[in-house]
Amino acid sequence: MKMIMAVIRPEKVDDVLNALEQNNIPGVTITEVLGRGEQGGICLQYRAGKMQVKTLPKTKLEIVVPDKDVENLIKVIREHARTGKKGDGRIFVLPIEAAAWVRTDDYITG
Amino acid sequence: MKMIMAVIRPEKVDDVLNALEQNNIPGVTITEVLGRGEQGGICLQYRAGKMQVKTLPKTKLEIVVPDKDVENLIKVIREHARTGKKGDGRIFVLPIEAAAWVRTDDYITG
Amino acid sequence: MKMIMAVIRPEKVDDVLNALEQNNIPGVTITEVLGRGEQGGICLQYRAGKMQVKTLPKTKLEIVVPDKDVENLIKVIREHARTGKKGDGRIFVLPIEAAAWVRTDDYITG
Amino acid sequence: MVLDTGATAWVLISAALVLMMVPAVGLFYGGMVRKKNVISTMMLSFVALALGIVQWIIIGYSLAFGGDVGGVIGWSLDYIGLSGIPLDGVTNGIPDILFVCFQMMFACLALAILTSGIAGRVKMSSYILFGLLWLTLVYAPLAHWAWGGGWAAQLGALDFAGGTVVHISSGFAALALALVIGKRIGYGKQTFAPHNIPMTLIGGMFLVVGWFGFNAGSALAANELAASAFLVTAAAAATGALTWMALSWINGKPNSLGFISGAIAGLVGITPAAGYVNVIGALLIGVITSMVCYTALRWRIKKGIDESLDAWAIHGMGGFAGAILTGVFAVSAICGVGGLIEGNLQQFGIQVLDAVIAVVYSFGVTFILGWVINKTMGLRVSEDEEYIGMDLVQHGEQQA
Amino acid sequence: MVLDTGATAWVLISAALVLMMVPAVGLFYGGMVRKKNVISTMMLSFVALALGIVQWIIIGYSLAFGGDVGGVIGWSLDYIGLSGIPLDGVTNGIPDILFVCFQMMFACLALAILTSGIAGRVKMSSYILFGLLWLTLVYAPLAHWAWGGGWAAQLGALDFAGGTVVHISSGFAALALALVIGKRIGYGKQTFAPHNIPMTLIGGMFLVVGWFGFNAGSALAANELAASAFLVTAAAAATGALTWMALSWINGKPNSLGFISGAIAGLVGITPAAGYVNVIGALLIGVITSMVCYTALRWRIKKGIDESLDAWAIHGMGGFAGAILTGVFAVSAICGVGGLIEGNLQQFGIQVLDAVIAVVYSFGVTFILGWVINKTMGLRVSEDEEYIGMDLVQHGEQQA
Amino acid sequence: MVLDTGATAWVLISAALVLMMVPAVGLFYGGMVRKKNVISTMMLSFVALALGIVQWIIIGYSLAFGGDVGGVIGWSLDYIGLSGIPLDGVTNGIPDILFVCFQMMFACLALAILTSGIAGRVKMSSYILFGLLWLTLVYAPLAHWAWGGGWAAQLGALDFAGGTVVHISSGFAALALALVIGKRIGYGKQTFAPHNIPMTLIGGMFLVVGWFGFNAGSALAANELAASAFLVTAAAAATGALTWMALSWINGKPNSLGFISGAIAGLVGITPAAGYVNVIGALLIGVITSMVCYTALRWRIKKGIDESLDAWAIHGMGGFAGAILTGVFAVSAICGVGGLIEGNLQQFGIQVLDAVIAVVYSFGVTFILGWVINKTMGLRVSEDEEYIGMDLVQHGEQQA
Ligand SMILES: Nc1ncnc2c1ncn2[C@@H]1O[C@H](COP(=O)(O)OP(=O)(O)O)[C@@H](O)[C@H]1O
Ligand SMILES: Nc1ncnc2c1ncn2[C@@H]1O[C@H](COP(=O)(O)OP(=O)(O)O)[C@@H](O)[C@H]1O
Ligand SMILES: Nc1ncnc2c1ncn2[C@@H]1O[C@H](COP(=O)(O)OP(=O)(O)O)[C@@H](O)[C@H]1O
Repeated sequence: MKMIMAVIRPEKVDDVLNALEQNNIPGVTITEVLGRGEQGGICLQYRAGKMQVKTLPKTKLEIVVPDKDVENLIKVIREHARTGKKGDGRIFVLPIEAAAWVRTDDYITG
Repeated sequence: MKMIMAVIRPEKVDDVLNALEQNNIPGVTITEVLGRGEQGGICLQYRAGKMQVKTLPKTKLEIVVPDKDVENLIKVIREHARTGKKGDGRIFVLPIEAAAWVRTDDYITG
Repeated sequence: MKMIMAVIRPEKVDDVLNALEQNNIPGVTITEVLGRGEQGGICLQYRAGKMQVKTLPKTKLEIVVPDKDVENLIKVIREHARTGKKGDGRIFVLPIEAAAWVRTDDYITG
Repeated sequence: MVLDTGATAWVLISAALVLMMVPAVGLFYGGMVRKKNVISTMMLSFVALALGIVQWIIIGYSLAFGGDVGGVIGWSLDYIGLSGIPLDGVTNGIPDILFVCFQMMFACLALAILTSGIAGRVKMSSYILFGLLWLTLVYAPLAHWAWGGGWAAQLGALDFAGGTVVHISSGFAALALALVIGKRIGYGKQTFAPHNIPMTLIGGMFLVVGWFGFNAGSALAANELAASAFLVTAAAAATGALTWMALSWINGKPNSLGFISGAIAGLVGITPAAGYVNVIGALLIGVITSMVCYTALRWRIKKGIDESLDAWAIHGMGGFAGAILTGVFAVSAICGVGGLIEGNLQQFGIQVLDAVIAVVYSFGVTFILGWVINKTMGLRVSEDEEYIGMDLVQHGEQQA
Repeated sequence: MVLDTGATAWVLISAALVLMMVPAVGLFYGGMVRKKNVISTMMLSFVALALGIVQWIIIGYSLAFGGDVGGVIGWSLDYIGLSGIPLDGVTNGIPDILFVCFQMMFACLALAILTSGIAGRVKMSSYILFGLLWLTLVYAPLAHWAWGGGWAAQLGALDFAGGTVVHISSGFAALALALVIGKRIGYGKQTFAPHNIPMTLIGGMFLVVGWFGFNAGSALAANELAASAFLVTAAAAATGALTWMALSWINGKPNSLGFISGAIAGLVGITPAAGYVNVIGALLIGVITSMVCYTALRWRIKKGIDESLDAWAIHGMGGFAGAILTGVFAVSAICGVGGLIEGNLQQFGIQVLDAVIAVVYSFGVTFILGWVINKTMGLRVSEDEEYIGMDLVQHGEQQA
Repeated sequence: MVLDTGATAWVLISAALVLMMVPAVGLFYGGMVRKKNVISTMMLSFVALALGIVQWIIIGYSLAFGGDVGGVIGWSLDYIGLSGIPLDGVTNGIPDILFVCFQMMFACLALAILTSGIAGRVKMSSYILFGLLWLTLVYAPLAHWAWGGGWAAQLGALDFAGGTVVHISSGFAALALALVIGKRIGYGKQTFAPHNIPMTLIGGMFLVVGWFGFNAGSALAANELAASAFLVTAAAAATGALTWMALSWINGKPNSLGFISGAIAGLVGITPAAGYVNVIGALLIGVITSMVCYTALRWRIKKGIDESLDAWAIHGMGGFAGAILTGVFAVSAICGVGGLIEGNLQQFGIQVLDAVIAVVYSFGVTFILGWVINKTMGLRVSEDEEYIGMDLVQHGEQQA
């Protein structure tokens, strides 16, 4: 198994989630994050002070799938999260050694 | 070392945390997430519009432990997070190559 | 590639982010988390009830870099996140098998 | 009768202040529940406002302030729909219609307070039905007894701004309903940490502000009595808050929820007394009521009763303490009737009697009413739905 | 003329209540936008308050309440900067200066409401220019027509508290601006879920509370009329809320945003009628206006028009419905003029005419004004900036 | 003396509005601190309200408004515990007891404002002791000087609503305390970004609303003067906000915290002048005070002084500017005394003198008081505790 960690635009999340479901990949864990890629910095300002901030709100999806589904999964995410502008996001693939259920005693490896 | 990533019911977090401590596994990082498993969709509605949303609040625990503790850790989580109903959650095991401390220069691998 | 997952003090995040940029490591994903390390428990209290809580707000940084940058990255984080007190945080190194972009069709492995 | 524009202005704004308290209860409660139930908990109070207004116009006012029927209820056909209240009617300087409005808000508030006992598990449809019936069967009679010429008024029971009518009634109703509907799943086993304490503090802030309309507005005039009610209200809120803070400090830490709970306890305690006691009495009422409520709250937790947001401990027991303390600290120089400290045992007895009967009536009728609705249409959502959370299940909404 | 201190007290606090509504609109709207735009959305209302005050002092009051010029506009040189208004001038019991203040808040509120159509994409600089011009070219004339002795007043059109002046004007202006500025990027394709519903509920709570100053304060006196306006306002808010809840329940779930939207719809509907109808009329106005607004909102969504926070559906269409319903339910026993139900077809016609002209004028002039500003300095931020969010781009701030 | 019900109604609601400002300060400040300190920061203001009420009843009122002792302090034994104030005493149309209540809220507010200097690091127990002593040693004398017949009043210094008494006193006290307690750990090195800007905007909104009770209520009557105070308050708030917005725009972006800070700066500036200037003067006072405060705030940041939430820059320096500007813009047609623009150099001199002495007194006594408490029981929590956060450490609570 692999875990796909995708950091995408918050506006695109629903689109991606629907697409995943239609592709029979229902399981997903979603986290609101702040991210910085190659994009330039933005200047924050409070009352009369100033500070540089360079992070923007993003949404992180973590999806565990069998190895064979990885390719298709990345394709689906790209299709539905892409706008073609800077800030579209990144996808990382992590190895997963085992997966278990809490409700049952199921436990699968590999 | 392994990282155990467990996604469980928010209501069960305190129980699990206490149990972990009693099992001498104090270290943990906790994130509020939204999750979707095999459960069906729920329909959100704003003013007079409608939209399908299928994610529910969950809590993600990330716990790094030596390889030998993995089995017991999963057992403890299951014991304290299980209700027997849909939505109890998932546990994933990820490999960790190294762990370091910020306060000291300690660095361990494997 | 590796993913560096660092859990540090919220107050130190800006420092670390600036330092990373100066070291040409702009990409980072940031999550607000609660954490528990070896530190003792704190007692929460609501109205007249009581409960033990042992987690404190931390910030988690996830940074994907080529293998060769890992060492330097850890050094930089340590330098800018260290106060020398309990609670400074932890750094974990995870393997990454592949990285993709959403905006383009780039895909790199290893 | 001649209109007093100053009194009218003051009661107008007081009515708006009491109105503000109704959603403020929702805010106050909303911060204390889990995140998955915050919208739903706020809605219980918001809906109470809408239901209360409609019920009051249609029948509530008639039952509470219509012609007395045997000391137990009011009834005037021409009050139904408020049709028979003349636009230019004026009593004691304020328009009759304004009195209707002011009283209307009290009914709404009482209903909002009692949602403490059912938050996080009640079905909206059952709540709506329950609310309408509760206002009719419990609130309206109690209002009639105290202020509409019922037996308590005839007996001379003192309840300046609604310690019995609003707080005992809603607090004990919350307890009764909590017993009928049962504990939230996992209560006692899981954590039920408040998800947003600042929200509760903001709600508490507007409850406190609104209370000055509640108490000083109950003078129904802009005069020395209103000013005195204002002063004693502030005094009791302050000592109530500081007392609870001290108690929680002794037992741990001076937490903010305790502080604001103490303020509200003090306010509940001074409510029935606001027009009858002096500032020293008020300071003491704040202290004593806060101690009573603190003790009640700890007892409730120890007993494992899931009266979830402590309307019983604070409003119910605080109202009970306040009603009796009114009979202790009443000053004849202010209101013509002295309390126990002036040796007036009789007034003290009347106060105790009034409070006890209100407790029994509100608890009993609410219990039966809740029980019947529970048996017929069901008060509670399913277990699955409760797990998912009321916001999503009942309202299709979610707080991120 | 002799000062009535009670009336003065009531109008003073009413002015403060209406002032409170202006930032409350910001809160109400702020909860409904995405998190990256919450500060910016609140700021649009906050800035409206500051702009409106300055504009009103300098020229707005003169245009609205100066000497009538041909029925279409006011003008009094000595009202410029309010220099010629005597400190001790008193009219109908309240200081002239207080009337200026009370009316000032209405102008600010109208500007805040219309930001619904441009939230999440408007450039702050263009908004400021637009705001000043809109108050001058759209709001001031409408206020003059209804209350400053303009043609509508001469014709006998009834608008007690600003259904036409505040709600039709701002609601249809929001629609016009939304059409000029265009949809938010991704509208109809992505989710635009409200980021903080409790924030919207809190904003709504203060809108509701403030509305009692708005409507009952418009009596400009603390008397039976103010009390009656208070009562009918509560009645319409309640039935408006319950009606929307019922409608959304039939079509899905009784969501809280619908409930509060319905309350506001009811309040908008009763605004022009508050001094002219009885409580039965008010209950019906709440029901009908809520249905109208609900239908309008669904129609807007179906049409894919991004009038983002529904000022048009609720304030525009609600104000339109209210203006006409005033002509239906007016009771001659209350205000000397009866409506359609008393067989007064003429008043009904006047109301329709007044509402239609206000719609056309506000929509038309706003559209042109927005179009010109859009063509010259540009109304909208760049696409990149819109993606990043207005809070960061316009204000350099961020809500975590 | 005969009671004026209109004036009484207005001062009653004004007292409630000022009361509302006290927790609103907590909200305003609470949004600007880090998340781990939000509850604690709110609590400082909430506790200020409770402490202030009790202190005022027991001794504060006597010290401020008791019989004058040598121009420096008041003292009337029968004001202790308010025992000697007759329930039916009426002065200038309002009940004496109401005057007590109204003034009480000012004391609470001043204490809340000064917590700016110690937020995020003060020990609750030390704060409570400090608060009681500060109200007694600093606030009460200043109130006596200006309004209780002390030397400033005898000299003819003008302070309509408390520019000197409330704002200079609390602002400079905040500075003194900040210097005594020292910077927060990491100040200047780490980020101290506001954790919740909308919360601060909401707090600001209620400060602005409450200010109309503060200023227009200080007329202690519902008349032309109150109306005028209302108008000039709105005017100065508006230009204050717009000026700060312009300044921050020139130097970067028009941020919302700057906008609301400017509004408050304008309000502080107009506070001492509200009963003495006309609308043109008010517009200018808003502009000038906002510029003064903006400059002071930037200077403070540059100097690295951790007066954390800028009570000094905004209330202290704004109050100072306002006191002097009152001596510039006072209009004899309004209040019988002209300012510098009418050539009255003497009044200008009195204003400067009054302001300077207030600055010196408040800063000096607060510094000594803080220093003594710091040396004895310690003002500050331990470094570890500060790291963990005040909410957990002091209150055992946490905002998720
Ligand atoms: N090297 C990296 N490690 C971890 N997260 C990254 C990395 N690079 C990018 N990200 C995440 O992906 C998001 C999108 O990155 P990118 O597409 O470069 O967009 P942008 O630079 O415009 O934000 C970032 O905001 C960040 O959260
Ligand atoms: N394949 C997966 N990848 C990532 N997270 C998952 C996956 N499957 C489940 N999860 C996480 O586990 C949670 C619980 O899943 P599950 O027990 O199936 O419950 P349910 O479907 O009732 O939510 C989900 O909400 C989600 O956060
Ligand atoms: N074994 C672990 N697994 C996952 N996260 C950990 C582990 N140990 C520590 N952490 C994270 O690192 C943070 C800092 O840990 P540590 O430096 O021990 O500080 P402290 O115990 O004072 O919080 C913790 O709050 C937690 O989020």
